[in-house]
Amino acid sequence: MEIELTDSIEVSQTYSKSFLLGLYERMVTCRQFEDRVKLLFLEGTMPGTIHQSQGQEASAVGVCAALNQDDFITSTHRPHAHAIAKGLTTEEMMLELFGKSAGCSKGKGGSMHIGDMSKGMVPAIAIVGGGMPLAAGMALSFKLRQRSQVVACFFGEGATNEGAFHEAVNLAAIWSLPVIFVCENNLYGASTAYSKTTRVPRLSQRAEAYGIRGETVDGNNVVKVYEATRQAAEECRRGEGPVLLELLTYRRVGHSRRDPAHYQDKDEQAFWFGRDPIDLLANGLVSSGDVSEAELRDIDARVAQTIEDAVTVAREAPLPTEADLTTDVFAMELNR
Amino acid sequence: MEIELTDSIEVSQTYSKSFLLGLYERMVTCRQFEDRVKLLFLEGTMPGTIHQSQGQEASAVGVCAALNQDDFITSTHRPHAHAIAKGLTTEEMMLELFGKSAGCSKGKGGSMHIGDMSKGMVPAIAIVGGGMPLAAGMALSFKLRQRSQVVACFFGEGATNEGAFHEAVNLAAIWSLPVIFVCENNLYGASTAYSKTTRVPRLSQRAEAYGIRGETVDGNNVVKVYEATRQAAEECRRGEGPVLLELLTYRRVGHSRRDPAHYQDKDEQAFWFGRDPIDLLANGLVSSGDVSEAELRDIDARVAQTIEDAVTVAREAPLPTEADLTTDVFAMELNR
Amino acid sequence: MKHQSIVEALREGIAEEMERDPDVFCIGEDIGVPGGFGGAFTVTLDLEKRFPDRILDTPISELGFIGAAVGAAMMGMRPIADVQYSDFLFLAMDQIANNAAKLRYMSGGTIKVPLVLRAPVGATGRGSQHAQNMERFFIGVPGLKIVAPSNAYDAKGLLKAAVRDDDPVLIFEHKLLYGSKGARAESGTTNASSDVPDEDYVVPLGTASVRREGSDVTVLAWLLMLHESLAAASLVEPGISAEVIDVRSLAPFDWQTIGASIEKTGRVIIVEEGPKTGGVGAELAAGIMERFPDKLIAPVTRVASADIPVPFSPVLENLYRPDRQRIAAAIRDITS
Amino acid sequence: MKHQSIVEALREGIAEEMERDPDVFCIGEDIGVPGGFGGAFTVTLDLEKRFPDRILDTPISELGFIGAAVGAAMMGMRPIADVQYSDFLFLAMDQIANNAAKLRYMSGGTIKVPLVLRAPVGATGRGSQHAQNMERFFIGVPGLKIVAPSNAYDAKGLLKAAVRDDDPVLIFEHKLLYGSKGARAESGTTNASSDVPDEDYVVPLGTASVRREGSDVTVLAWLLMLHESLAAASLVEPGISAEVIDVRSLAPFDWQTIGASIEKTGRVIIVEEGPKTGGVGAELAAGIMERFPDKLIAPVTRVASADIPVPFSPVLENLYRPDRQRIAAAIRDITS
Ligand SMILES: Cc1ncc(C[n+]2csc(CCOP(=O)(O)OP(=O)(O)O)c2C)c(N)n1
Ligand SMILES: Cc1ncc(C[n+]2csc(CCOP(=O)(O)OP(=O)(O)O)c2C)c(N)n1
Ligand SMILES: [Mg+2]
Ligand SMILES: [Mg+2]
Repeated sequence: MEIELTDSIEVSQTYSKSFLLGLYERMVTCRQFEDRVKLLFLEGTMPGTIHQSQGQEASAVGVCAALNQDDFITSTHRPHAHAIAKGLTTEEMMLELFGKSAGCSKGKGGSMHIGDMSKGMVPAIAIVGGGMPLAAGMALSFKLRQRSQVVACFFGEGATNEGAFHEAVNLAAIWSLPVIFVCENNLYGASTAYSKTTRVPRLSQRAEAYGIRGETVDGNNVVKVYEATRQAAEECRRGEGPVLLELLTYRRVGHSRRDPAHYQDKDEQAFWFGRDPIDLLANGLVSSGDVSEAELRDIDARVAQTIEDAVTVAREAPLPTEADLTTDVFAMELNR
Repeated sequence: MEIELTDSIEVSQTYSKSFLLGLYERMVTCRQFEDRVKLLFLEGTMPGTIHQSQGQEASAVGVCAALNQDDFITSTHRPHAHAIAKGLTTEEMMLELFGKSAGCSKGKGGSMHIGDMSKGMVPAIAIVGGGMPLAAGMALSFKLRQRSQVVACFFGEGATNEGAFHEAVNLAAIWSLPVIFVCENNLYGASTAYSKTTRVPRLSQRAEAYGIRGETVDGNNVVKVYEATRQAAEECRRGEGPVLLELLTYRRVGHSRRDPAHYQDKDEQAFWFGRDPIDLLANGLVSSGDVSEAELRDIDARVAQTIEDAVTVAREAPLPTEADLTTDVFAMELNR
Repeated sequence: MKHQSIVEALREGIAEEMERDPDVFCIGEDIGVPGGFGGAFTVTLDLEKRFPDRILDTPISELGFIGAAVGAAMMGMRPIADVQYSDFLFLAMDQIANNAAKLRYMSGGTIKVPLVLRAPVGATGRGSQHAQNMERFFIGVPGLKIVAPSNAYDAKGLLKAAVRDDDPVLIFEHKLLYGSKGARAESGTTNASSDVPDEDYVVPLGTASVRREGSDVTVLAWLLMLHESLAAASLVEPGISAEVIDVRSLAPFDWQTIGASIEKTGRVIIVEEGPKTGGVGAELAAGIMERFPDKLIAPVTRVASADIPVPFSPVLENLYRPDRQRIAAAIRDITS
Repeated sequence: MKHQSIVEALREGIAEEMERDPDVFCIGEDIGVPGGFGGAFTVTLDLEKRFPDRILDTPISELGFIGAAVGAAMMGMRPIADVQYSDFLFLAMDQIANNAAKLRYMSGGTIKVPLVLRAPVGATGRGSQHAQNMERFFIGVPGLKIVAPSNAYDAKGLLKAAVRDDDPVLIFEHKLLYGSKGARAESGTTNASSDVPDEDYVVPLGTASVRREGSDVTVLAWLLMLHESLAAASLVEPGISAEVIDVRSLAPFDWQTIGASIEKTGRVIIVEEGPKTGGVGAELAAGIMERFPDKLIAPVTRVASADIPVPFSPVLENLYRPDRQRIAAAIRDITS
């Protein structure tokens, strides 16, 4: 299965300018959010650890653009872009990352568990593969209740070697559940190269082991990702799910925190760094003639302002107190 | 992948009469052992629960005939035939099933954990799929020590939906470990039909998801099983493992204890009951002209005697005592 | 009013809850196969005839289907997940402890996980891997509620309370108390049947129950050990007056009922099936010492199993499992 | 003699054992990738250069690779398995508790499982799923030995003892005590470095160590809490003389050393990171009451975390984790 990885995106007339600029804006929001967080982290202001996804914005944004508001996503230890793409505000996220009470999870979740059920995002599950059975079960609930919602379940290629992947995909398959299993293949699981962890050249081939449709897509081409997801979502809503999408992409940053990613191959880096998903779309937009450089820079600036505002709000917001420590454990307390 | 399921075995001149009669004798030993145990269980003499494999003898015997003495097998909750095929005596097994001190595991293991390391059989693992990572690790030890041993890892088709299957096969694959993954597909996992548990028509297809060779074989044809295993073992010894063998077979008895197996399809039963693995070989031997009915009956009688002797020994052997309760927990006791 | 076994009461309770609330469904292995078992101990037998779409037979994949149950619960469904033997929970512990128990906290209190998980415990002639008392592995996981019914009335009432509770509830049931009939009947059982009202009722989670009043010593037990403790209390009559409490709720403990009894007796014996070290009894003992130090006139003692894997041989299994004689001896000891 | 961090001492210990015995090998995720991390906390950094064939990087599949380690151990190898965060052990618990711990007993004492499993514990700003103190989940599994080193000398000595022991040994290490450097350094660490001899030595499994002599109260702690307890002991000086014991061996406990101290002081405080309910401290408290009732002049008390999932926000995490002030308060309480 040869996948075409092009250097540019042909922007077709199928899509409105505002739709495409929306994709651009969300990708830029992801990128700027991550870059800002990295800075905050390095300056020592931000607690905890972070897993960032600079370079992978097209998969988050392309997938979520194809979902409805009431569709759901599950996410991973690397969830910031997914969250932004699904509609979380950078403010509720930044508050959470600072551990503040007004964060999307009251500061109890943190970076690795970012989520907001009201926006259709389950708190990210940081156990590799751990969100996949959840996604199958969420989709099962949609089926049992005869809803037409779908779940897009994000995971890295490293997760495909976990038993949870196997069991969840198989369950979804036998019950034809509306799950889009979205494998973001960024070629590494932490420091370990994909090629060391399986003999299968394309992960979408694993779909055959479950009798479902699998497809590999250029994960840095946001339009291709959007189209593949839209098709998969339609199949799912028709009862023809699940679908396994493999999105080929690359992380431009370390696995976490200060990781310099010395294990990444230099040529590979050069290749992928030359295919930045935001640049690809920006170039496509500008060459199409419909969008000017200036319009893009305006968006960049607007996004930067939003994020700065979020940082300011988050820095100043109050911390949780001792009274918050033991709340939110149970929905129905039994005091004995 | 259409598999030919024939009504007879063509006995070729490739194999000596004594080799073929050996296969016959071991299959008959399995059958008679199981039948006798069933009786003991129903009469209330035998404790615990039992999982029997009448009808599946060709897979146990065919696989183990292709192994060397110092090769290993792992087994499951349904281990009696595997044990006999790998060389355990019916006496050490019967003693174990009666919970006697002289049993192969001093009465501490029981039916579901039958094994004897000196004969190359790990105590059976009764957690479905639980023996598979062990098998990968045993094979890893052979590779690290540059031995030419192989492991044949038995499991049912039901186990292939467990995460343990996925993780173990993948590990064995990336390290090219000498494991023959032997899937005994008897069409049911407990009461649940195979077709309800996966969309894949042939389980050997799952081999592709790991980039290894898979093959489906008539599991009631002991010669075919032997040949497929011998080839797989050779590949493994050459460093070309692992291999996934799917052996199509059928259980002529309930899943456990008194289960009447009402969930088995009647036509399916008729088809498979007409292809009894022992009959298939017996008929092949007799029609080849080299073996007389009388010779087979002699073997049957000799086996019956051995098993009766085992029962007698086992009934009369001493039980463990309180002194045995807490021994064998640690190899190196730390008394604090 | 009718007299029912635990199995009958559970079955009726499940059916009534399914009638009452379309969001309730059952999920597990071999729970609803026509001609099959109705779960390993017949609890759900024939329910698939009444609720064809809500009794979901799964492949053998505990991590997957229990995770799926968590996912469905998160979306507002009320799954009753069935694991054939509680020993298999080790395979699903990640989904239970890392997801089900934590999702509410991690989400800042926005998620409810109304999951019910039923799991049979106890040594019953099946060897080490189908015999464990798994309660101990869950009481140290904040976010879970745990109950363990010792009679039919409680079984139904606790099940209903669990289904209607908005938090994950684990129900540990005992194989020897079920009263399963037919091919799946156990030997060596204890009668735990009781009168069960015709009207709807619940037994509140979090409550213990005094089963026998006494003044000299408090015996704390649950499941099978409750019955042995009651028998032991009779054995020491009339010399010693033992109060026997069915702990019944293992998370949280009902400290009020327990404390009131200790106030009377000043002496406590905790009886537990399972190795003494690291059991539920440890927390009871420590908690009692912390909460009621001034009421104790003797150190709390534990009667439990040896620190060994569960042995197969019935003679050893009986030595492993505490019985009325050993409990009676401990009662005599502490009161002498 | 040299002064080393725990990470350095462990790394040297592993290397020395690998030099000494060709059967020793390391297995885990990201443990030996050139340019990578040397495990999540750099313990095995660069060891792949010295032992290219015996540092095995695995796919992300804890059930698989830990099961494989058990299988290799069964065949006489001495694997050192590394799990990046102990929280992931939930995924492998079946292989640890059902196989590693039981294989010897189930085989009637014919199998040895010389497995070493290293697992980092503790809350460190990562939220609920990378923070748990998993010790509690294993002390109730007969067949396992468990240690938890709080300084570099012990880390190396216990590691060596573990590698040379013929039984499965779990080593729990603390993220904040490692002294990891570079990109994988932690913030908020405690210095646990110590002098480490140049000669070969072991610290025997099963032994506790008195770290500070005192006569008024015995404080039992391990890992990070040992350090906080020592600090607390200084805080209450000179008014109160606290003896601080590094429990160090969690299975089995060193009752001799603990008992000798209680003989002197008559008062015990157990300090544990992790929810109070169902912790290791429960077994210590119960065991002390059973063994030394006459020596106690006050009820045993526990200082532990709240019964909640680990919160992300540093302010909450600090409230969750016991510290020197809370311990000092408990010391003052029990001696007043
Ligand atoms: C069960 C489990 N094992 C290991 C880890 C540690 N870990 C966190 S992220 C990661 C790599 C994940 O790789 P992949 O699935 O490809 O996702 P990516 O990080 O590339 O987005 C690892 C090993 C974990 N969080 N959970
Ligand atoms: C992990 C686990 N889940 C469930 C069971 C209960 N169980 C025992 S045998 C069995 C069916 C196994 O089916 P298969 O793998 O096809 O083997 P077969 O019994 O057909 O030989 C089940 C569900 C178990 N022992 N272990
Ligand atoms: Mg990846
Ligand atoms: Mg089967």
